[in-house]
Amino acid sequence: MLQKARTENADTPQAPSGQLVLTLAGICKSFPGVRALSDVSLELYPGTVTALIGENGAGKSTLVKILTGIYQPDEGTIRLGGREVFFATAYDAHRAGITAIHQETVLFDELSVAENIFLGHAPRTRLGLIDRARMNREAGTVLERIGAAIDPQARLRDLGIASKHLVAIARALSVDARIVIMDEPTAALSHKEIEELYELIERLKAEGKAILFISHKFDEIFRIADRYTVFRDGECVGAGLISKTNHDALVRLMVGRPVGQIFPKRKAEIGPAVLTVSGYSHPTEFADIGFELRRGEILGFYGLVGAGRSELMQALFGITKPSRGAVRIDGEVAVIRSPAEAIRRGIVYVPEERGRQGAIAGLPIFQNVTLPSLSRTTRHGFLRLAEEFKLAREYTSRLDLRAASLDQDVGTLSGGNQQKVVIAKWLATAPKVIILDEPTKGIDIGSKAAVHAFMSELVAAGLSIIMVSSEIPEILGMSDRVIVMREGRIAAEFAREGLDAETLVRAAAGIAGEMPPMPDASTPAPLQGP
Amino acid sequence: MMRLLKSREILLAAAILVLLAAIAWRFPGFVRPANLANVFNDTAILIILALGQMMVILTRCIDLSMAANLALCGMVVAMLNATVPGIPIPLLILFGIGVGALLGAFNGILVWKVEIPPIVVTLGTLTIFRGIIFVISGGEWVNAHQMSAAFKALPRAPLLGLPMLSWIALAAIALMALFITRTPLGRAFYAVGGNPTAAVYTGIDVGRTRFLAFTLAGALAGLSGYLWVSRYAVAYVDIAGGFELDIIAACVIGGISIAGGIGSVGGAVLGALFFGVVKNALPVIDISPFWQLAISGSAIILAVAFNARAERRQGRLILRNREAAT
Amino acid sequence: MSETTQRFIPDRLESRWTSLLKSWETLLVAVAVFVFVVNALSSPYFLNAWNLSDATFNFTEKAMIAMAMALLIIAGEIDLSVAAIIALASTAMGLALQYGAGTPELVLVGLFVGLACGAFNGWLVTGFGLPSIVVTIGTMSLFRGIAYIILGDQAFTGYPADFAWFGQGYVWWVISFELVLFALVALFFGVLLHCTGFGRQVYAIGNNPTGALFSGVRVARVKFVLFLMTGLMSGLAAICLTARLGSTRPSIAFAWELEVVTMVVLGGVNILGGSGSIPGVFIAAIIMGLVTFGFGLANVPGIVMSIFTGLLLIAVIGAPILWHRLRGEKTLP
Amino acid sequence: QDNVRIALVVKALGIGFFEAAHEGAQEAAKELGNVEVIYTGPTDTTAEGQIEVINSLIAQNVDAIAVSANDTDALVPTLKRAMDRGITVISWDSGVAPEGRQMHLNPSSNQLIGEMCVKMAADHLPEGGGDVAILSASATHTNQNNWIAEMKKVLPDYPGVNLVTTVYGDDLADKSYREAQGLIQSYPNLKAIIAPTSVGIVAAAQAVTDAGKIGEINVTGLGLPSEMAGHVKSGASKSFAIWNPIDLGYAATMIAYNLATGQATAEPGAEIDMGRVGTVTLDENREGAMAEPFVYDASNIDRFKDIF
Ligand SMILES: Nc1ncnc2c1ncn2[C@@H]1O[C@H](COP(=O)(O)OP(=O)(O)OP(=O)(O)O)[C@@H](O)[C@H]1O
Ligand SMILES: Nc1ncnc2c1ncn2[C@@H]1O[C@H](COP(=O)(O)OP(=O)(O)OP(=O)(O)O)[C@@H](O)[C@H]1O
Ligand SMILES: [Mg+2]
Ligand SMILES: [Mg+2]
Repeated sequence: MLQKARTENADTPQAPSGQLVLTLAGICKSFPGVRALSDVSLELYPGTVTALIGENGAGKSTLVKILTGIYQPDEGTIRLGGREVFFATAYDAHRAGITAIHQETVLFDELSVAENIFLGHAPRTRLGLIDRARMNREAGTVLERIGAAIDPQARLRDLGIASKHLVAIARALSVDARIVIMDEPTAALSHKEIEELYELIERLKAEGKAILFISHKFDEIFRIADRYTVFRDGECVGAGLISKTNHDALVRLMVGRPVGQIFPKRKAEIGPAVLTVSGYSHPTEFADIGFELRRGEILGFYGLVGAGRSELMQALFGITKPSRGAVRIDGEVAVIRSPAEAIRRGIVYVPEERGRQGAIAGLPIFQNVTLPSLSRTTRHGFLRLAEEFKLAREYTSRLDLRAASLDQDVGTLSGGNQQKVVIAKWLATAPKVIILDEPTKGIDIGSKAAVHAFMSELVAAGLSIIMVSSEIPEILGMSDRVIVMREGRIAAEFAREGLDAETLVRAAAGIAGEMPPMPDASTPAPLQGP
Repeated sequence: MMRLLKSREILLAAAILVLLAAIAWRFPGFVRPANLANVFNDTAILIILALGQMMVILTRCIDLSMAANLALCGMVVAMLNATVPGIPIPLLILFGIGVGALLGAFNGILVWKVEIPPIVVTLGTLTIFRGIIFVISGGEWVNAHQMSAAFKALPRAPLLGLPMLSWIALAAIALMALFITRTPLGRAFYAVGGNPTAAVYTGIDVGRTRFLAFTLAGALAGLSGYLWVSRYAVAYVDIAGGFELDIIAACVIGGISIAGGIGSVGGAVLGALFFGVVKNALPVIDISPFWQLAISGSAIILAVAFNARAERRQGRLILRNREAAT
Repeated sequence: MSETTQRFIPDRLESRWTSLLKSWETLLVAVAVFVFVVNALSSPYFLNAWNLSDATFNFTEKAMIAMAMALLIIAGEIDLSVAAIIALASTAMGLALQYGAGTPELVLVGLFVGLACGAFNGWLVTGFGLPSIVVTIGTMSLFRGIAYIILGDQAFTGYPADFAWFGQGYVWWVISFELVLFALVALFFGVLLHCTGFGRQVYAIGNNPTGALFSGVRVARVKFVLFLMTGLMSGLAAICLTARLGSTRPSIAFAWELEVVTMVVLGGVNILGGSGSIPGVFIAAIIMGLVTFGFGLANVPGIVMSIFTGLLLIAVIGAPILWHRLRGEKTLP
Repeated sequence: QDNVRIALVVKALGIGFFEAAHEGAQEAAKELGNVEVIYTGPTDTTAEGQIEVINSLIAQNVDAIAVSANDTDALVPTLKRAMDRGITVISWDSGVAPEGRQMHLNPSSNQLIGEMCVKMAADHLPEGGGDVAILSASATHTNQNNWIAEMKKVLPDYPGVNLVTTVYGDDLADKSYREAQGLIQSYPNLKAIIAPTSVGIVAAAQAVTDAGKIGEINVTGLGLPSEMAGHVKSGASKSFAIWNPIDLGYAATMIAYNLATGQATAEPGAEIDMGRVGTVTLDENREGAMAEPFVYDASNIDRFKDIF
């Protein structure tokens, strides 16, 4: 049932000239107002990792959805091993041997880990009932294979975010597929898990699978991919062997222009403390947090996924209630009970979960942007549309948003462009302190540079930034100071000068360098809450 | 996690026991086994309907038309029995179930193929079904004397000390438990309600699953239709009027999340029983009938608040070594 | 290949008039005109100012509640206890009458009880984070139950003559007070929803409550206010209905909640929250009034009429979806 | 000559009793010749529903409205408006407050009905009397409440009858059934249930049958022969009473016709012709009674069960 090494068709990855597994030709797909894919072609070879890269909204995820039967192409053909196929549903694609780790989590909180992995293809008893024992056993095997220590009988909702991602990966690998698609699989994983994923990909390659790998992280593309295909604005603008290209060339293909400096940190004048936090604690999520943020400073927060950074930031923003501690803004004690109050005091938070906490799908772009600033765009409580469009245009154009119109539903934008709308929304409130939680997660390299440049601009203009990030280069490149959190506490604080990646990782993982236990509960969570 | 899963049902069972104890204090006769069996028998139809509604709610839908469906099926079998008394009762029951399934499928088709929100569909069919009863019956009642003896006897027939009605409910509970926990379709209900987008990605046809949930719920409503009219020995347009909200209340008291994806057969049954005990006990312990409505309303609110408390997420508990927290 | 990637993004793709023409409200107006014409052709009694005026009494009270309910449903909540609030408010007015209250006091009592019930619903929903559909199924029994406890098998009668004006009076010629009140209520809610920041927040909450919270919208407070307003409108409807009936029974306004919800949904409000408009609900109220009146003139039994209301609901909601489908615009999960 | 259009407005459509009344109205119409009967009513027994129906009748400018009201007071304003527009308004069966109608036709006098109910219960009590309970319809039904009041008035004349409680089944079969069940369990000494409602009496008889208490508890009250035939045969109900609903519909139509065509005026003391049923004399409240209730038992049930 599980993957046995299928040596019979395991061509060596260095010679992908073998039989094509999958050929896409002339694929077109339109959504109302958007041409997501036009005349796209793609080839996948056995035992080969093909990287698919492109800016946000280039059409990568759309292609994945077409390959997995979730969308149907308007035009074009899909050939599997030379035979033309049509996938009417996800089940068809699944049966044809295509499996995918999607960009969105495809999981069910109320079901057990094993059920999540085997939903739709669970082993049955002779009576046609689900064979639970076998299902749990096999789930255990798959999880082991990807090196995840997760109890197959645990309920998914009791797992941490990283473990959930591992379950999603296990789900994709639970079928004997010829083609494995990974849409930004490392976005939510920490250092250690990413390393394990790379090893897994190597093994899959050795087994002769064809792998389509989507990522915005260039370092990993160069590390694991053999071939590449670049999309720009729904078109295929280039393809070839990774070994025959380099970083700059790829970026140029992708963006259509050379990208400037990646971390254009400008020297900003560091002023007096704007935000002072002391003895800040929460009953269960973080304790004894104390730090100072100064005017014109970028303060980086590093930590492993689930270290409690987001919880802390959300408390500062008035979402969760802290139990103890004080916050001072410009030296004045501030009690922040709600986001509305935080905004009034000049603190804003760009959340990590874009879909749920950030963008408001269903509302047009301009209304998303003006939502926190309604007091400025209304007069006596009445809306003034012209003002709203003006404000929205001003900030979205600074972030180079790609959209058909300003009254387009935000939900129809690609992930990266949604993030731009969310950032624009906060900038429009003219804040003093911006908390950016994973600001460039899932953002393409061009926009990333734009966001970074923008951050520099902001601090130069006298704002202060707290940047939560799990990406070491970003932390190192952008921060003036770095605070490392571990298990809800501040583990270390570093100045930027002389800081290196290894120090950071060690601090985040625990001094001795040994890896801490996974911070999520794969063991049963205690019944009683606070 | 087994503990967590079970705790909600255990809490509810405890609440029911406390309730029974309180009633026993005022009226000891109420907790005699014979009377408790009676209460169960009285709640049997609500239980069957709650099981149907549970499936629908699990898929993040809602069926407001179940009571009207019941009434229509009840009228159809009663009229059939009155005009052709010779039809064997099992056949008649099957026919009722079939009609119910058909009506449920009509809801389901509108939800699946036309993608109208379920609450709107069933708000519409609720009135349509009632109207159809009026049209086919001409507004006339089918009374006890028009029904055949066998027709009325079945739910009352005792077997091992319990009436058939109770046995039918018990069988429905057992089959449903097996179906929900051990079949792919049963699990698909949870998937579809828990995360519909993800369900599409896993190859589950969300619409079709919902359609099946509605159809099965309709079938159960059809069964209840026969049980209802034979038990109360009368069929008319308004039977079980307003019952749709009772069914939903029972499910919600049983911890079935109205947002879909959460709930269990045990919960649905206990929720219905809770409701049944409250409704049955009031007249028995001689509380003024004018208090009934207010008391059952408060019970719903309390039960829901209680459930929500139990279900509230306890945070992520990042700080595990709390001794260091001081 | 073009060096500058700064693109211009237009405000809108189509003009506001085009989108208005394609809107739900246009469809509803067409349906309303159709129903009006059919009625006028099929009954000689239809085109009569007094009769049309009488017909408005059939829906004005429900429609007032529907206006507030529309906002509540757009915000992703629902209130099934509105009819029970009417019963409780009416009972409270009757009680006040027993203690010698005059017309102004009666009105105040009605409005206050409506507000209080709304506050109770709002408190349960926002304070405890309970799902409103369930909470209000509970309070529906509770509120009406209290009315039953107070009144039992009795009735309050003998409301003062000037109080009756709220339910039976005319402002000008055939234009009744209730109709004027309804128009004012509709205007108020229309402006509130479509022209103010508050209305914008209502839409935001309906589309994504978490996102709205993270955007600084005081979600709980907005929802609480919406429950208050729905309660207040129920209190207002209770005043009109009590004045119109001249008496209070605990069974007053029985089962109105589903009719109010039907009206709101027919008006194009998405039952799942996030979209809808007051003009839509306004026209839907009128359509329902016209349909009931038309069938009434033909002496069609109410229950047969309900078949058509049900079909109308499904058809009006389903038709545009099917139409989009046929044009190949597949909706995505 | 134009047809006289008489609207017979009932509490709710679909109730056997009112269907029978409709039959009587048709009979009267046929007899009178130039009468068109509009039989209508709301879907469920609410005052608001009846008001909607009456509004549309006013709009059609009918000649007369004869209504069996769901609420004594709530219909008054609407019916007043009907009278203002020149429509003859009478109530029958279940009345409207005097200012809302020209006259009211009681099926029988409330006093007679109340007495009859208690008498039927007392007749079949065992030696030494016993507990008796009332199972009524909705707490808001005028006529039910009047009858219960009359029953309570005559209780002192029947020392054996110990009235323990009144419960309400809302004219819903299941609720009435459950209420009856509650009575049986709460009052071990219960000997009779009086249900002055056709829905309640059937449900109570069924509950007694299911509890195996036939012979022990007697169900009586007001019911329809067609619906009660089985229970009389089984012994769950020894006897029950009802007036003839066909006659009632017939009489109401006759009166409405006579008033609408000016052949009679509704004023205290007036005698109004009701065709084959006789004449009715109005009291100072402009109310009159049609006839005495008729008692049905095993001896005569078969004759009537197919009629209504
Ligand atoms: N359901 C949809 N309805 C309308 N437009 C859509 C839909 N899904 C995608 N699009 C549009 O199609 C284009 C391609 O989106 P897609 O999600 O494939 O981008 P992507 O390359 O995966 O971007 P990212 O790197 O941000 O994930 C975008 O312009 C997006 O707005
Ligand atoms: N077990 C979980 N279930 C649901 N959501 C989770 C879980 N774990 C983490 N999350 C979500 O992921 C986010 C990360 O939470 P947290 O603040 O604890 O970690 P962090 O240190 O910020 O890590 P990171 O931001 O890198 O994920 C939170 O917003 C939280 O909602
Ligand atoms: Mg993507
Ligand atoms: Mg985080």
